[in-house]
Amino acid sequence: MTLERPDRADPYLDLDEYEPEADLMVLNFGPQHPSTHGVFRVVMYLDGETIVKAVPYAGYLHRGVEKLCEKLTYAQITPIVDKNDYVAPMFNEQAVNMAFEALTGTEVPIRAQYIRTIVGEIQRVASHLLWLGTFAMDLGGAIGGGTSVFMWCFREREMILDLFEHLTGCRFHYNTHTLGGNRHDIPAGWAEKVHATLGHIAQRVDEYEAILDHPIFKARTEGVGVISAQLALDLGLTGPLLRASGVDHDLRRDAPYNIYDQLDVQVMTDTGGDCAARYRVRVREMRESIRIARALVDNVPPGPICGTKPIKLPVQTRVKDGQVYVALETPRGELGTYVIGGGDNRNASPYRLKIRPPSLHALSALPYVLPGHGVSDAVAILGSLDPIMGEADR
Amino acid sequence: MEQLAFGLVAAVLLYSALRVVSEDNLVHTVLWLGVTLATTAAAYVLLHAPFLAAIQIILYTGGALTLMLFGVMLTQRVESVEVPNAAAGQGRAAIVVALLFGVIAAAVVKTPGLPSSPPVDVPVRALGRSFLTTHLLAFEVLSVLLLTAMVGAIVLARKADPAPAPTPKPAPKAHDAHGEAHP
Amino acid sequence: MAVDESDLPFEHPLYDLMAKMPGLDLATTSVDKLLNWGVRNSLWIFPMATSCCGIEFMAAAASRVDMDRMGTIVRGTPRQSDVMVVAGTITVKMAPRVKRLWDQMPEPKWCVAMGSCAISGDFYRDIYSVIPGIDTVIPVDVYIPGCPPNPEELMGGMLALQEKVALKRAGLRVPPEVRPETAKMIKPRVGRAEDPTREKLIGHHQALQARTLDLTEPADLVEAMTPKAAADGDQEGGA
Amino acid sequence: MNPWLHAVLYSLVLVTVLMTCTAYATWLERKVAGRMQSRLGPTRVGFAGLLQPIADALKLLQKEDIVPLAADRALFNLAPPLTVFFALATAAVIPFSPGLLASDLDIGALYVLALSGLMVFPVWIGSWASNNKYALLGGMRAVAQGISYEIPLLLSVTIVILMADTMSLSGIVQVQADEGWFIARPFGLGLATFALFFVAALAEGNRIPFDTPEAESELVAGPTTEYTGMKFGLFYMAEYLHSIIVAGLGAALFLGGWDGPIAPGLHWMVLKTLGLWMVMLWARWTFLRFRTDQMMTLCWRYLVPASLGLLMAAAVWVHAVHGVS
Amino acid sequence: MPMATEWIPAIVFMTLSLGVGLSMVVGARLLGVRAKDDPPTKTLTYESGEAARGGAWIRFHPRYYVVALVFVLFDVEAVFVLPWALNVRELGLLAIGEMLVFLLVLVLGWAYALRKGALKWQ
Amino acid sequence: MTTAERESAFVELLRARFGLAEDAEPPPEGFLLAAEHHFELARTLKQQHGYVQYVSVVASHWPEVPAKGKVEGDPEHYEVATLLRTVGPGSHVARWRVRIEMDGALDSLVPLFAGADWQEREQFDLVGVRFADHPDLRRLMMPEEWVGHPLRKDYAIETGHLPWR
Repeated sequence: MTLERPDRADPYLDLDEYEPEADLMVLNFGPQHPSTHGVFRVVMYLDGETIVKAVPYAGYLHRGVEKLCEKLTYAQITPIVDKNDYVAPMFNEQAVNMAFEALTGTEVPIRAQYIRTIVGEIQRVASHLLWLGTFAMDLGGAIGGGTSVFMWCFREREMILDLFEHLTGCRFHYNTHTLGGNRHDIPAGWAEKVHATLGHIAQRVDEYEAILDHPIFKARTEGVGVISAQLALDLGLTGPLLRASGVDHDLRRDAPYNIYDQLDVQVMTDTGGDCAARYRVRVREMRESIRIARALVDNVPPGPICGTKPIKLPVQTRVKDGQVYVALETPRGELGTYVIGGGDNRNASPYRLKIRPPSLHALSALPYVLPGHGVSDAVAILGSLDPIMGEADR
Repeated sequence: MEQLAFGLVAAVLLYSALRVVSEDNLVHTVLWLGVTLATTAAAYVLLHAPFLAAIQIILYTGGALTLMLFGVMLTQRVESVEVPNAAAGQGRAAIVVALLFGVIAAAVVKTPGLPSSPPVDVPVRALGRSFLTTHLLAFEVLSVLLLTAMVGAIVLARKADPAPAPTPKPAPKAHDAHGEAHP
Repeated sequence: MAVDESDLPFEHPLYDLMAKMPGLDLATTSVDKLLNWGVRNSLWIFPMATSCCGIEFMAAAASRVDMDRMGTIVRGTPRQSDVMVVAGTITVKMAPRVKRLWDQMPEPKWCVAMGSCAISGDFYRDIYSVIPGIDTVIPVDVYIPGCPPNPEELMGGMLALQEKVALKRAGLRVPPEVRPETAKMIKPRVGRAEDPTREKLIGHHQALQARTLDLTEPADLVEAMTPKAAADGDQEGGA
Repeated sequence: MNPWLHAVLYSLVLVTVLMTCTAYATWLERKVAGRMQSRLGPTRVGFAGLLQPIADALKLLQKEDIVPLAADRALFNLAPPLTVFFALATAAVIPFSPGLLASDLDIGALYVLALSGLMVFPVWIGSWASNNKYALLGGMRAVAQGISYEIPLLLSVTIVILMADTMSLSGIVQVQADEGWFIARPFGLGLATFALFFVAALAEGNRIPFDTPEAESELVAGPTTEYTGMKFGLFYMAEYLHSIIVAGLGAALFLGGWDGPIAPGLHWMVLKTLGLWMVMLWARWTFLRFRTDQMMTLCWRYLVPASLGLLMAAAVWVHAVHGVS
Repeated sequence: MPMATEWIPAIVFMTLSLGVGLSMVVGARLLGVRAKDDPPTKTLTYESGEAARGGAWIRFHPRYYVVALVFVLFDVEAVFVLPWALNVRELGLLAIGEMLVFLLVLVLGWAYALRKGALKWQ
Repeated sequence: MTTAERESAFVELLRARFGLAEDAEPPPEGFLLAAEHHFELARTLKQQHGYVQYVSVVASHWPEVPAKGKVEGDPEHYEVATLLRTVGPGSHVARWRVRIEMDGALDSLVPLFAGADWQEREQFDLVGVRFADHPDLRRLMMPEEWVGHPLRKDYAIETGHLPWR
């Protein structure tokens, strides 16, 4: 069987075989560049302004988190992985803690599961808001309409950070999930605040849609950076990227964790697989997350928020040997944690902890998608992939 | 005053023209040509032909210069042109230039009353009127000329078929085996 | 009173000229004040935003804190910036690039280390791939602690930088905050780039990486000078 | 008075006023943009940040001047002052009020077009001389865009000339004062021509949504990527100057220039210029950016034929109303 | 005969505007600081912090050339339109008809260029 | 199909064709297969069982365990776990491990899944395990000239300042 691959460019293109109309220009795009969303580098071979071949280089933010986790105890890992996906830290914490809970067989109380779900959904809104702002800035430039959308999105995101600050006392890196539950219970008056904030943001999302619903935005996004469903699956793309390519797959519904099996999560899909589809999917997901969070926040059942006793020393948490893989759906897709138990310090540290970063998979799509597009489109495509380098490089 | 200005413009004109032929760098050559053309426009202003000066700027300095710049950028090596033997052909060129100069000088001398007649403003209106009435045929033929130029340029400049985005080439061995040929 | 410029990384020709001229030397201070006022109030930022702190940096530029109030513009190219804000972890792979970008900024320039990763490497500081603080590579003027610092703290750091600019140009040294015991406490186990003990303490490779930040590969110069050599010599250079 | 003395004095005043306006245009832009983005803009330097442009200029003057090793040194240094020259020289023929203009040329409209058409050259020279890939891509885009939109711009001004039957800018304004503003010409002729002019002028001035040459998010800073200090400041200044002058030109060509009731002519001209400039600013902070190919398509596929059609329509209209025979 | 007087202010103005730019450059030269030590990387080409691979002065794409060519042709046309515009009132339909024919021929070329994709950018 | 049904079908497949013992229960570490089954299993899963989504590959380094008394010694080796997923409701992750000797190489999955390219490069970079027939096996995270593979157990980092040591 030979599968024809019309849906993707050849990432291993031999440039000696390519006949350009002009000299190939080797353009370094990154690692420091206004629109690489962190430190990421793509070397583009340009024929005129058309990309012939794109060679991405990752690893400019490789902080050795996995090695560090082998030296830390289970309780100490949570605040470290916060820094991985620094746009949605709640999910990082939850991912590793779910893995450790699976290793130890810890039950998470229902109230903690509710809290985890609610903060996750609110965090998803915040993450998508930040994406929308930066994506608009990629399209509109630092001096231009894009910046306006960026500023507005950040204004709304700050409101969500205020919510979290109220809940956890931290603005950015929360360290609120712990083995067997949560560290912070819902404070008084928080539910009303959530309603007020999310209600406000829901209106704003409509506003953004109205602002971005104009011909230039459509011209810049429609048909740009098409990722076919086949390519998306092969590359392991997940989350909004996969759903924008028309694959109906969402871990919240298909492999439920927390209390998602009791919820009716609408999975937002779109056809087309281009930047416009990815934009639409994310905006709809924002609405859906707002709906879920608002529906849940009034119905949190009473009970304890942590299934384990508070530990006095980090080394007290020990887990058995074994290997687990736990995945959850972050704003960027499937964030998996693969843990091999039984490491240093008499089983107080994992032997090996591997984080499956959705952003790295997303970035690996670039050499397949970029060729044939111009430099302007490259910016739009890179932005639409929503990569977070802290997570991709770890 | 007028004499002084004219002398200045003529000096710049001559100098820039000299630089055009003596410059090694092709881009510099074109830019010096731009100076030459712009100075010519200044000379037109001094000769009471401001409309012609504006046309000179728009058409030659703006249009033709861009064309030349882009033409230069199509050549392989931009930053310097290696002329193997700079002295070659200079003698022949001198003869041709001298002949040309002779012809022009003769024309100037032969034209009656030129040195003394004061420059006269030609109204733009009259210019337009002349090609719309007297020289109508030439005017309309010009459009055909422009059409021919455009079509010809496009045919010559474009390759037979514009190379599209790189088509997927057969991937390396390991890549398209797809499991079948795998040991 | 002439301002002592001996420890500034740049010299000021006009200023020297004025100081030498009798009668004008009195004006130097006021001229310097004026010029300095301009520099202080127009600090354009080159964001070296790598990780979490970069998000807070963006938040500081956004509407709630709005750093534009004090006249900062964020420029994408080092050539037009005055302040490099290093926001986030710098790895050994990134550090040479940071150094190069820092070099490419025109004098007078300042560096702000934002967040604990940029200051000391934070808990990554002993990791094989992370530089233990950006001050091992480039001189830092203002440290803004936090993980990440709030946008307000960044704004405060920028204001502190303004003060520092004013003091330094007025000839007043900013005394280093010497507290030996603290220095010992916060001193990372991995030495700074110039620390001779570094090699012993960490893996050989990291030391190698950290010390070979000198980017003067002759190949770069040659390439930049002669496009031909690069176009022909580079195997991907084209047809 | 000696015409030379008069010219020198008047030009000095005009240049000073224009440069001050340019400086404060940056301030105004930052304030207005701030308000549009629910923030404040400069507030800390002087009252409401009014001294911000001065601080910026002082800072830029002091910055070290770096010429890249690979650059073409002479051209690299030449480009910035040349940009300001082409941007500023255009202002010579803009009529501010009856009798208040530097030089009332017979071919005033053409003079503006010729000089503003040359604006792309210093930008291109600067970008090429930098020997920087971002800069050069930006420079090529700037030239391609500049020359493409030159055609609709030229034709839209031709329509105005057709309607006014003169090429002198003060003459054009006078005709409008007598017969009504050109923007109000019937059948939408005036409005369509104005729209054409405005779009083409935005593109010529590299303003959003047509700012592909600068494209902060793609080409870092476009043609000015390698420029430091005041040289960059000159590019920056030229951009603002150009936008102000284009706004003034638009006011003179379509909005009746100094024509207006009650207040003196100069006030009206300034008001109209400012209004038009604010519209440009509004567009800038609202729209996203076109892609280069989309811009070229817009120009060659739609604007060029539209301007040709408009030209013929205007000719028929002029013949019907003003025809002599 | 002396130079037309209306050009005097224009020339003065142009000189002055050139002076503005030059004086700023000179001022920056005077006021600007000089670095005491120059790291060799300072004057290298900026390319996102990487060492540039290959220069920027390369052979460019022919499409730029085609666009410039079409522009020049339309420029020539526009130049003829200008004097025509001042004659429409007197010559009336005759002038309009003549220009219509002129433009129609040109539009043919435009349509050809469009169909051949000569004005496409990517 | 629910996740549980997919799980049992997966176990059945392993038993039938890929050398899993009939009575072997799913161990907590996941199934350990022989390296020669690796590519064929992935191909079968992708083409016949709907495991179309590439999830991840996890390599780990296991240093030598010297024989001591009754405890059996174990030479130094790598272990590579591969994860594939079905999409849609009842999504299931197929997960198996393969043991690779220090000088051995595992068949690359790049011909099947384009996404394996970067993941395998990362594991090669950080752990050091080699993948046969990988089209472009370079370092991904570390600089090209880096020596050593940081995630190996013999690659020490200084953690002296951490308080519990």
